Amino acid sequence: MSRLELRDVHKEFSGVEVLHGVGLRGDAGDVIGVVGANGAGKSTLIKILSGALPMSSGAMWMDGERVDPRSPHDAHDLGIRTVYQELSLVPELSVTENLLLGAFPRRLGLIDWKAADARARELLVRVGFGAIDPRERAGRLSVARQQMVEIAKALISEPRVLVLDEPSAVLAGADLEALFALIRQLRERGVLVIYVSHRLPEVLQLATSIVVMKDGRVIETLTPGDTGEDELIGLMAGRRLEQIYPARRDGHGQVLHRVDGLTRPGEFADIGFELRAGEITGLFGLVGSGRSELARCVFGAAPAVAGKGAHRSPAEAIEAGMALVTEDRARTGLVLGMTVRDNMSLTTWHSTSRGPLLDVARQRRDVAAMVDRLQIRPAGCAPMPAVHLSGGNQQKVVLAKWLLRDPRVLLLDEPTRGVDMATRVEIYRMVDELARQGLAVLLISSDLTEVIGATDRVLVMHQGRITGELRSADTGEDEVLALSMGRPA
Amino acid sequence: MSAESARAPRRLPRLVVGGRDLTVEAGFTLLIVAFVAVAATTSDSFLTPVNLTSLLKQMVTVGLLSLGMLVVILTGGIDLSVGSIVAFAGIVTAGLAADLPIPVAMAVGVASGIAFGLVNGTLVARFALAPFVVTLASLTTIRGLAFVYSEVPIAPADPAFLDLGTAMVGPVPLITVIMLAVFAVGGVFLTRTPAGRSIVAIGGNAETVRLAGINVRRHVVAAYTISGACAGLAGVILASRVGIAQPSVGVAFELDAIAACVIGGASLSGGRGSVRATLGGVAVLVLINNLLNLYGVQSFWQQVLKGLIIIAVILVQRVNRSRG
Amino acid sequence: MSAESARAPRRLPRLVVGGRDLTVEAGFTLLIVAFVAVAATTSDSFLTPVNLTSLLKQMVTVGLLSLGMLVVILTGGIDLSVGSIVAFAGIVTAGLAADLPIPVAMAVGVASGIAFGLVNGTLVARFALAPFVVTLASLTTIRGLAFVYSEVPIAPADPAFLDLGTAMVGPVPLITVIMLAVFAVGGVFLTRTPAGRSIVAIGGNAETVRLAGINVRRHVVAAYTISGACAGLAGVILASRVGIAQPSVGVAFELDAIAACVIGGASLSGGRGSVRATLGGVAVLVLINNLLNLYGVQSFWQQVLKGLIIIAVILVQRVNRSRG
Amino acid sequence: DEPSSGKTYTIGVANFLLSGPYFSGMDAAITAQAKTKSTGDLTVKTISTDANGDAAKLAADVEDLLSKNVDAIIISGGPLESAPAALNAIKAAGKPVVLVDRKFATGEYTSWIGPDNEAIGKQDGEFLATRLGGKGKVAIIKGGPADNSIGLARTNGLKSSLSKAPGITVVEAPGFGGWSSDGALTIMENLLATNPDLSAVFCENDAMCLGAQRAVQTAGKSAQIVFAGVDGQLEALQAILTGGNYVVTGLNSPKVIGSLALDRTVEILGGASVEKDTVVPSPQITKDNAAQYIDPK
Ligand SMILES: Nc1ncnc2c1ncn2[C@@H]1O[C@H](COP(=O)(O)OP(=O)(O)OP(=O)(O)O)[C@@H](O)[C@H]1O
Ligand SMILES: Nc1ncnc2c1ncn2[C@@H]1O[C@H](COP(=O)(O)OP(=O)(O)OP(=O)(O)O)[C@@H](O)[C@H]1O
Ligand SMILES: [Mg+2]
Ligand SMILES: [Mg+2]
Repeated sequence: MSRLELRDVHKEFSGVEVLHGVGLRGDAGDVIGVVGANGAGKSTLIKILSGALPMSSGAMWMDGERVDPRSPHDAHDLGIRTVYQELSLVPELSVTENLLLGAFPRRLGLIDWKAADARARELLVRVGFGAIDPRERAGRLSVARQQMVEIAKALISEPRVLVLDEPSAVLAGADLEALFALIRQLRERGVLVIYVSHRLPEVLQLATSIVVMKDGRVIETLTPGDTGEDELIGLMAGRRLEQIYPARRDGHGQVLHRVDGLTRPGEFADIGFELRAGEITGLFGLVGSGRSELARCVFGAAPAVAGKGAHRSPAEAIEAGMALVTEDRARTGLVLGMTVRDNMSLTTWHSTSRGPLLDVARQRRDVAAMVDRLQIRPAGCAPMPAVHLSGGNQQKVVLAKWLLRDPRVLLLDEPTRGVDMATRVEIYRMVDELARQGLAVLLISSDLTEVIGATDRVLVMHQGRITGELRSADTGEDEVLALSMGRPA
Repeated sequence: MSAESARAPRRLPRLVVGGRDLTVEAGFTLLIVAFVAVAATTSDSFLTPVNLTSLLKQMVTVGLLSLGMLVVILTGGIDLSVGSIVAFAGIVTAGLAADLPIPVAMAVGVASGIAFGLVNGTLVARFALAPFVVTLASLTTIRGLAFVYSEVPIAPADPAFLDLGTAMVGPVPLITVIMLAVFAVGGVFLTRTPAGRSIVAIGGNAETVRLAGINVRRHVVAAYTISGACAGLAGVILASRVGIAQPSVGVAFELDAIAACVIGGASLSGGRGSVRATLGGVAVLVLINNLLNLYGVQSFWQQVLKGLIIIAVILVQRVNRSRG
Repeated sequence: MSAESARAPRRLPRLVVGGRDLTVEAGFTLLIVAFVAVAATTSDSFLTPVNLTSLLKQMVTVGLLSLGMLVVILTGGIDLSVGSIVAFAGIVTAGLAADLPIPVAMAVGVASGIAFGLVNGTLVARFALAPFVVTLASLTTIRGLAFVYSEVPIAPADPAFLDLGTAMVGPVPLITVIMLAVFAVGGVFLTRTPAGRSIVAIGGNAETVRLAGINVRRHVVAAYTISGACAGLAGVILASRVGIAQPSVGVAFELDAIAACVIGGASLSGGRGSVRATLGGVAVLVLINNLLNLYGVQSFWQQVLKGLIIIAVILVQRVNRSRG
Repeated sequence: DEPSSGKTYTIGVANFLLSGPYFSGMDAAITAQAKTKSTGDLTVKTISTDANGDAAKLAADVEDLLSKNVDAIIISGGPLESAPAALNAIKAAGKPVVLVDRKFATGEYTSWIGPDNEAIGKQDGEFLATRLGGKGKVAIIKGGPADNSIGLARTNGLKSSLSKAPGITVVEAPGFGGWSSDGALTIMENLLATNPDLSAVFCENDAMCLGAQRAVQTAGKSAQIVFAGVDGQLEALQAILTGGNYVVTGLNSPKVIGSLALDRTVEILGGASVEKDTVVPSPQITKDNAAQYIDPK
């Protein structure tokens, strides 16, 4: 008798079917890895089994009993807890409140805040995220910390099924280790874990079985021991990927942007680096090391206090040929309610208008070309609201928006977060091509392999300072990681 | 709004023509056709030229205010001061008409609306103040200024003052033509110009727009200025139509304007709203009043029914919208 | 609002006591102290017992409405119908006072507010309609119902009807004590109960709250019901205080209530707002009126100045808030 | 605190609502009359307050005036029907209170000076009945909620005289004109659609008649429909004087009422015994006598 079983699940949105009869089964103590390209239907499947979306047809059993969670509340009662792909904390509330919402300890009918804080702290420590202050407002935490709070929230009471949709996308280093340790613990206690991720090595390492989804169907169920990354990628993409990272570039050109002594107290200090034409510079650091703030500051989105090399406003930066792909696409990358077409052309509205009017024909052409070039799915997405796209495809829309500006200096903050392997390869290839055309690229990433593999040079930050610069070809993950923790390489 | 997002999406068929989703517009057309059909078959007076002309005229004030309001609402703001601007623009125009050529006086009236809009917009955008309170405060201040300008109503002696309000273009009142022209321009502005698209995008996500290098503040100021201009124009037209300008006119006009936008599907949190559907919302509001009057519903019951009908209308519209 | 988020955050010192951020509250205290100091030194009449008592009384209606409004605003909604509920509750209470014991009549008045709030909340939460239009429609309907109940004002013959409005608790009017008690309960509700926290969270992110397994709709309904109850109570108290209930009372009361919340730092998109700061907002509004009267500012100039002062106050408050 | 040997009266003027020409005119008339009265050893001062339409604030204003130790209070109650709390406070302080315009339905007062609204309506009705030769259709445009009982009195007066002419039918516009020209314009437009055969329109005040007249003119029916209003607003008087279709109004002058009220208050303070209720006559104004009521400003 399996802990959880779904059979023949169909789901349609506005008459378009996106899940065509999906099945899933797992026993207590299993870790089911779910992999698949962007838009394959992973998140949709997960929302259905956690009661957030109704299925169009299909059936679900838990421990041999037919169940039908019609709301997240129902799912909670069944012991199903979910960490969704998009961050969904209430930013105005404290970490404690976000964790205990709906389950506050009470005394005389009133919330006992002391007990609540204590319980939150205890929970955070138990799941290995003790560094987070439970009284901090959730909105003030970095994205990674918020993700950790999300995970902790799902563990407030011991679940029978824990669903994690891309939990590791924003985690790195010790945080990632803490997550893995947590999952192993849960396994031992008989929790069924469903783990969705684009980071295949993680899936191979953690999962007891791997489900491969493609175009709304489960096309394979594999055992990690019998398969490898290449095979998975091949199954997902429907073809073999020859090589993940393009060959390194050489013969870097002139300096296109120089930063010197850039400082903002509390965030970063005395930052200096150069971005050269034809070169991809990686920027690695642990959560909160200040990379994102630095990039925003260089782009003019946040003020610097001292130093050179920061634009005064995004408009000025763009005028100078700079582009910034931010790390949080929902909050700073997209206007979710607007169409894909509008989102992509946001940066070019003013520069490509004819007289007072937008050049609609050109806009349509440009957008269609980008959808094609970046293989954004579904192919007819241009008039769709961006919010209806899967996470990875949303990321591509953001990238497209900037590519339409023909930038000279490209700042990419976690550009592959939530992006499937095939698309990642596509993005690496594109960034490489852009570099070869003479662009200077700064690639901020929390993915060690990527930050070394896809770049020519790696800058490492620790607590707001650059602690090292390494040639990607000559360095290894250990060395970068050590620098990022403030230890000499 | 909060609860809206909490609902599971429904799946109903949508009307998509040439890549444009016209479900809401089609719903409106149906709704209005239904209203008109009911009215025409149950009341002898409805389809008379007199009534149709007055319907067209009655749409003008609330129509102009709604268009300006829509632009502001799209940015995620609100403009409560429009009713007071109507009063101020009207009384100033009527007052100046004694000394200045009437077109000049009218231009000054519209300009006063623009000036107030500029102030509203600047306070909202540059000083990052909450639009609701800024425009509530300016509602109070501008109303006071209208009374300071003249405590008593002003009726310009020159009969030419009435021309704007009475002229006809064929069978259609000139002021209705003006309003429709403003809607047409507004529609093109919001869908086909960079500034208009930026305003819509700002309401969706101002930070994303800022990071795209677009000057958010300037566009927000522009939105309030447009609303002020529309209100100023509405005030001038109203004064000309009535032939007398009162400093007390326009109380609660803002509520009707907002209602027209929301009935038309605009979201008060910004980023969503349509010019055509707003015109539909205006038509619905004016039709409700007209029908209640034609049927001779007694005044207090008119209020009771008006509220209930508005609820019914937005229930119908919601079904349309939720086909998302 | 949109432009607010577009500003780079400032970093100014904050006042944190025992883990609570009291900067906004402290700003208010300072602001009110400044108002009072100026008033006391420049006007002989300000610090008189009569004036202070009437200040305390004047806070009651807008205070009660503001508290209810705050609860609704925290969910991300708005309640425009409160002024009409004040009228309805008052006129029904006065009407029933002829036949029923006065406390029973008053209870019915409050209950009518609760009933209207329940309807508002249900329409917003269950049918996912825009709060602005729902409550605008119910504003119209409830006002109509008040007039249907009685076209003319009702002044109950029994002098005991006035007791509630005139009784004193030591030097403080009973109705002020009631209002403060409601604020105290409201404060505890919003900060110390699961339902209150859920309401705040819904305004912050309704979807998250839904996903946390909390019944969003029920809490939204509760919020509007609380607002209705507060408005009903305010209507009963107002009728007793004045001795006569008018069906026309309360027009535009909602605007003052919303202003008090926003001056107190509440965000109209929900999730942010403080009970204490709202009380501060109420005090500021009442003080502004009082001072303009004490200085004998002419009535239309009062309006002009009132708007300007409100802008000044929110400018000061923004500086406080932006220290975020 | 007055050094002179003479007497000083301080009179509080509590206004319910100042925004509106009628009420601000009343307040101005009272203050102006106080200046006129201050001669020789009598000084009359006034302190005005504006409750801005808030009945509770009116009560507070009265308390405030009492705390400033005024000798008497004049209440311009505007659309308010009664103010028991305010009247109680004045009674407790033992001060005289004079009501202007509005006679409160309940409570004790010393004296009231105001118009007889029903009589004005009657007067208009009689004029219309004669003018229409006893037949035709007369529409009534009502002001609405904010001041309903005054309007009711005027309309009832009109109906009572029209009911004596069996050939005349009366239609009430279903909606409210909101006492304003623009509101009545819309109401009139709707009326013209449902009742194309109107021969006269009565409005509960002149401001509405001016708007309604505009709608009729635009519809090209000026020759068919005549207007009767109430108040004596300047623009209405001018319209009547031209001899067009605005044929009659009844004077309800805040100037007259205000100055009479100040006089009355001073008399009371001087110890005279006075009439309790005084109806100020509201002369009928037509083309023949309109000129004499137009204020040379
Ligand atoms: N609310 C919606 N309305 C319409 N289509 C939707 C909606 N939500 C998802 N879809 C579509 O359903 C498909 C599956 O999306 P889903 O988010 O499940 O993909 P995913 O496998 O999680 O992808 P990713 O790896 O990018 O997160 C996509 O084509 C997406 O565009
Ligand atoms: N909105 C915010 N308010 C206050 N502090 C913040 C905010 N966002 C980030 N910080 C803090 O600023 C510092 C730098 O954060 P930043 O996001 O730049 O780091 P990062 O290296 O990009 O890490 P991450 O992986 O979290 O993006 C951290 O200490 C972080 O906690
Ligand atoms: Mg997904
Ligand atoms: Mg970052």
